[in-house]
Amino acid sequence: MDLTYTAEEESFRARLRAWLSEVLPKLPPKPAAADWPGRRAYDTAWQRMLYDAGYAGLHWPADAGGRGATPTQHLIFLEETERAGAPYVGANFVGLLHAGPTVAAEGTAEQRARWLPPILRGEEIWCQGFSEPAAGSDLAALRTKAVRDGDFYVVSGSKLWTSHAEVADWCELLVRTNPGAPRHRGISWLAMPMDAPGITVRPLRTLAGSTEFAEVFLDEVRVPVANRVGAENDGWRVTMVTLSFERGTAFVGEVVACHRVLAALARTARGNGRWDDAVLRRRLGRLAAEFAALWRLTQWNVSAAQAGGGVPGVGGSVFKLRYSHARQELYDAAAEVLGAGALDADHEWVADRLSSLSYTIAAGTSQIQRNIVAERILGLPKGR
Amino acid sequence: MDLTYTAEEESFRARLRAWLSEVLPKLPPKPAAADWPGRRAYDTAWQRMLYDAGYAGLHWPADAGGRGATPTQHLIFLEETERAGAPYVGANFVGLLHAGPTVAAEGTAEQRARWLPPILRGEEIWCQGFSEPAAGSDLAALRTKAVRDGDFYVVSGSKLWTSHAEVADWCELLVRTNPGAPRHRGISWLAMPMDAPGITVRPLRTLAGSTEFAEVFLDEVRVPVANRVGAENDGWRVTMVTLSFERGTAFVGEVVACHRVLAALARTARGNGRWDDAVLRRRLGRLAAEFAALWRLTQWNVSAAQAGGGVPGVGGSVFKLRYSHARQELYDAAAEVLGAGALDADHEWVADRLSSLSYTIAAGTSQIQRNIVAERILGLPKGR
Amino acid sequence: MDFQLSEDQRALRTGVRELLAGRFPTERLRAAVAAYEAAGDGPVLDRGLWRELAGAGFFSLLLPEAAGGTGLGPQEAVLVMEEAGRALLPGPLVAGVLLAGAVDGAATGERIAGLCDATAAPVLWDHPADCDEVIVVGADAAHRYAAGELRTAAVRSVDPLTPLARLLDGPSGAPYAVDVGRLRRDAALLTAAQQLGGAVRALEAAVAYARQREQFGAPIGSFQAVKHLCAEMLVRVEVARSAVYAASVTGDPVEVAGAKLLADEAATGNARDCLQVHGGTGFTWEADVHLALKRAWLRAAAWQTVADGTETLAEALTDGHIVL
Amino acid sequence: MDFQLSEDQRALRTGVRELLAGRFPTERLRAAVAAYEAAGDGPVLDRGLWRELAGAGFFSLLLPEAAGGTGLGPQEAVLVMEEAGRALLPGPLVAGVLLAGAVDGAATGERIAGLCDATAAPVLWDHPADCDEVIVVGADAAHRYAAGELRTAAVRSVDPLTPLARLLDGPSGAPYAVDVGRLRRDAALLTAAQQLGGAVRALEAAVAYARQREQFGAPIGSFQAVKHLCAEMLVRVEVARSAVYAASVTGDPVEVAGAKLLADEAATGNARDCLQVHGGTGFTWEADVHLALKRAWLRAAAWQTVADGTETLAEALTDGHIVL
Repeated sequence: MDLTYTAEEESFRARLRAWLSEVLPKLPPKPAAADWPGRRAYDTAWQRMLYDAGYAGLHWPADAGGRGATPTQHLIFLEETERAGAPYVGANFVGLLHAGPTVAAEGTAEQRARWLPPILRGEEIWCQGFSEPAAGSDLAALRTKAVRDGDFYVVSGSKLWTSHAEVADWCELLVRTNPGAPRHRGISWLAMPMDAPGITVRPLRTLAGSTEFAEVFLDEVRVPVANRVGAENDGWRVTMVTLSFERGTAFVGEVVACHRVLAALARTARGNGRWDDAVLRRRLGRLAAEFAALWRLTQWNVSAAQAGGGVPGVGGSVFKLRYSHARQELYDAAAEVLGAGALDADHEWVADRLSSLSYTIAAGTSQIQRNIVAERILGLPKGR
Repeated sequence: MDLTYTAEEESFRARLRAWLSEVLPKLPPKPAAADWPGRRAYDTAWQRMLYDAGYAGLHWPADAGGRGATPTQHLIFLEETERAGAPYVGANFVGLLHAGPTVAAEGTAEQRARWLPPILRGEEIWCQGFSEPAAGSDLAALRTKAVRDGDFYVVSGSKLWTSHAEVADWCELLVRTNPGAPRHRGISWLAMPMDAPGITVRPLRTLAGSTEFAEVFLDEVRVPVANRVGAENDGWRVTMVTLSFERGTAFVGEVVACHRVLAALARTARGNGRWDDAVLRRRLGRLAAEFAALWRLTQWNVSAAQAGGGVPGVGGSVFKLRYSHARQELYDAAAEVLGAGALDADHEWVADRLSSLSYTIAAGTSQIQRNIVAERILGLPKGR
Repeated sequence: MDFQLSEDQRALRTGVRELLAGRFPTERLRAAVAAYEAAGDGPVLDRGLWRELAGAGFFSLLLPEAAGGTGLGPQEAVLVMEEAGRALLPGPLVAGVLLAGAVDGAATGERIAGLCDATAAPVLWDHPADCDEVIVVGADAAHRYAAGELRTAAVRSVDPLTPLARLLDGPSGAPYAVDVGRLRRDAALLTAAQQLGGAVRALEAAVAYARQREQFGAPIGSFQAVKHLCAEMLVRVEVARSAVYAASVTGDPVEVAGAKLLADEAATGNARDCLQVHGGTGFTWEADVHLALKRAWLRAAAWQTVADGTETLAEALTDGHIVL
Repeated sequence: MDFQLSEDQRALRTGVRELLAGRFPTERLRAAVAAYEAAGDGPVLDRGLWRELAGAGFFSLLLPEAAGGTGLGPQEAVLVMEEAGRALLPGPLVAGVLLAGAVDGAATGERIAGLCDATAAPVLWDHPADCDEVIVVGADAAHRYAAGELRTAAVRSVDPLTPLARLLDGPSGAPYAVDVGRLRRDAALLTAAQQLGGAVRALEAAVAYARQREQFGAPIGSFQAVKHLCAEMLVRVEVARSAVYAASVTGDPVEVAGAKLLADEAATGNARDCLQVHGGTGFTWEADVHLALKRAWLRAAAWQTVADGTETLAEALTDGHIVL
């Protein structure tokens, strides 16, 4: 068990820090939250800077245009960019972290050549069309259908919780190509151009008041068969293979951010006198233990992935269960620190508190995660 | 909504108090916990005193030899006896609170005449033979079988968690009389004399180190058919009818006792300095709110029963869920008050802490209670 | 002892529930949200609705009949506030009930009075642009202000049905002669009653959704994980209800403290669990699930915090002040 | 960075696990319980087993090779203590490891040394009749006593594998020169490691029972209510494990404080949930489920309480002492 970084890792970190300290001060101001074209431009410009500096697709394999970095290097990258306050992956998220790796793993040579370089250079943005109104926790219940018509699929249905749909060039889309087959066996994965006729994007307002997501309505959208990745009706496997690429780095930036918020809570509480409340103070102390342990668990998972064993705990379900709960507790504690000030929606912590409400729901509710842990790790029987 | 007691209720309370203050000082010393014959003698002597003073079977209907008291009077009785430190119902529990009411409701005139008066006079003790090793939460899975042989049932099997089996005269026994019928339809209710040949009682040691319960092994025990209450194969209904007699008074004494313990915790914490710990102090304050509310909920349920509507929350499942959890929290708080002293098994609170571990398990686990609440009160679908 | 609703109380509850279902259905709830978002710092309350509520006796509950009131008591006020909480009815309702006898026109709904807890930090005033008058209540004394007399800073409220402003000055102006302890106790009790109603709303919404929403080929309410969340929501409601109703009967300040504590827990806990049962749907603005949570947060911060409530109760424990 | 067990560490863990499975199986566990119950205030430890453990290197883990030790470090000590905790091995193990270099015969198991935390109230000494020597550790200083030198009062221990006595006198006798802060830190770390092992034991027992026990026609482990209890038990284990292992690597006292806190939570929480999964069966003495809970309580009270741990961590938050 070694928690020190190798000389190579430390030199990677040092180069990255030097580069960040050089480029970050020159960044343009952040666009407003509702300015989607502005956000796209800002996020893709940052991706282009990463590309030019050799950091684009850090964790992608070299033969996909990436840098083939180790999970530890990826951890260092995410840790340092978060600490330095660098832009988030933002609009590049789906391309870099899901659609791109899917194409890299399962696409043909042509598909890789067409789609991967623009992602790395920040030229094309992807969004994700997986969830549907009736297919949330139960994703395999998806109904959006694709009917073959010559060299095209004709796609109709609707998708939910699609980020960046307004400004995306492509959508990685799960569709039902064989309604007669067992649920998991009739699904295909398509790359849908977002400028195709028949696509309507409706912003979806969240309880935080913002419109970070959209609904996407598909009315006989024609998608070339050549845009299918993997075999017809094999889309479920294609998607799951990619999801299993988790190398333990999914929450690196977020855990670093939580530590920063926690330290700020302590400072604020010292300042406004609430630190004298032993109940609140020890609650913050308890959270310090929690996030320290979650950082160590992150390092454990990253090391396991690096050793080739994959991430323990079925690709991070164990981590996500604890982290999502801890993050909600963090913002409940923030509300205690703020007192009545926690009713001010303009306070950053209040906005983040609202966002944190989704953590036990999005990307698999805690209930679903507990099923996964119990059945796939502990081997408890399926069924009830 | 009226929380004051009527003049009649107050006079009932005053008479009871006067009687208790007169008789309690004259009681003999309590027998040791392991002295079962002594405990039987002590408990039945107390029952005889209640009988002579007109308090026996307070809540039983008059035509069963009881006093036909209202639920409120029963609440007052339980509250005052607990406050005064009177003996617990002890060995008379099953007779007075379950087997007796079952016979009263479902027995023939002969059965009532035979079994009820000795219960009220403290002459005969009953125990309960319901649970089995493979039938705990799922009581209807019971396997103890009774085969008809002329005027007798020949009973073989084993029962678990039977209190006072060593000193009981009778056992209310659930047996399977029709193995071919659906689970709930092949069960009968028998009164088994505990001196019948073929009965072996083995004390069952609990995690608290005591032997409050026993296993009862039945090897071809002959029970007269005349001892069956209700029709053959109708025992499940017979038992459930009795269980539904809950009038909200099940935990009156326990809630009063919890209040007393809580006040003692506060006094002790003041004395040993732990009261200065705001975390512990507020935890005790929180528990004060909890037990005050549970007392009010008790009064609510008793009033509802008195108004004829039965106890809300499916006969107390709602109450039990909260109470059993609160009582465990109470003793966890006690451990905090005691500090390292919580490791001394001879301390009353430590022994009670161990006993309290059964509260979320016995008489229906919290998991089963939540199913009941969700399905029978909230109307959520059965099934998974 | 008869700790059950009387016939009249049952009828009152049913009447209020029906009144609110008719006068403040979901469309008007949403209109109220939109009004806040459109208002900037301006008024948002529907004065017509306010007068209708007054006409139905909402604000004259505690006024003696001689003063034009209904002559009812805290028990009835608590039942009405519970229903208001269940409907997520916006506005300074607690002030409406408690100041009906003190502020001209408050009982009839012609004028709107506000109450503001000055022991909070920061001091927040709800519905500042709607109030014609406001009583600012400190720990020991209260002061009375006409609208516009107070310097305030705008606050964007987390609850889109309750605009807020922050008071910039300490207490000054006309003293308002009142038993402050009693006023604070009553405000806490009526706030607790609204929290109870909010907890009921969240429970009902969760159960309705769990019955109807299907995943994995079955209603999600058939899965134990969802079932047990709902069961615990009901437990919170029933425990809080006993505490709030009993506190309305006894008026004991320690019992009120406990009731507020448990009602706050029920309201926030149930709103959180309701959101969890709704999954992604609950995270949308349109689903209205968030409104109960935000209102619960707002009310939990008013008139008694968890810290204050638990300290009050702890002190009572050693005082020998026995609620039971 | 390579935060995984090395080959040698894996082999050590397997070796210790197998050793304990052979030398301290369930029958010996039960014999140890019976020994305590029969002993009155007398000794209960199996000296033969103790020497066997010493022979396997249990107590010389942290001794340099020059001093006859294995020359291993805190990481290995933590792995061994985890396995000991998983086996519910009784005895003053922490003292055995930490005092092997200071007390003659401790490393070889010929003599048994004890450690006693004098900051607790009351001050409890475990295995008093078994120890040949004991170090009593206060907040700033430690004292050394031979067996029989200390006045004690008998205490009936809640943990039937760990006899206790209460110290009657304050610190006196021969001072023991040691870095007390370091000793306390190491004792907390090794105790945390045992708690981690206890949490693992409870998880394994719960899962095994949930797979095998049938009710309502199915293994209870197929019901979500049971499934989700077990899942959260695993989560507690994994989080505590990361914290304990990392603390053994860094030796940072704040990280040790966090590890002890999380391991205590995992051990007590898992033992409680294991009992709940077992239902009535778990409530019996014979099922052994209670042993893990009682031991968890005992260890949670030793070397760092929740209050002390959370205060240490809170202080570190404002000190800018960043663990991450």
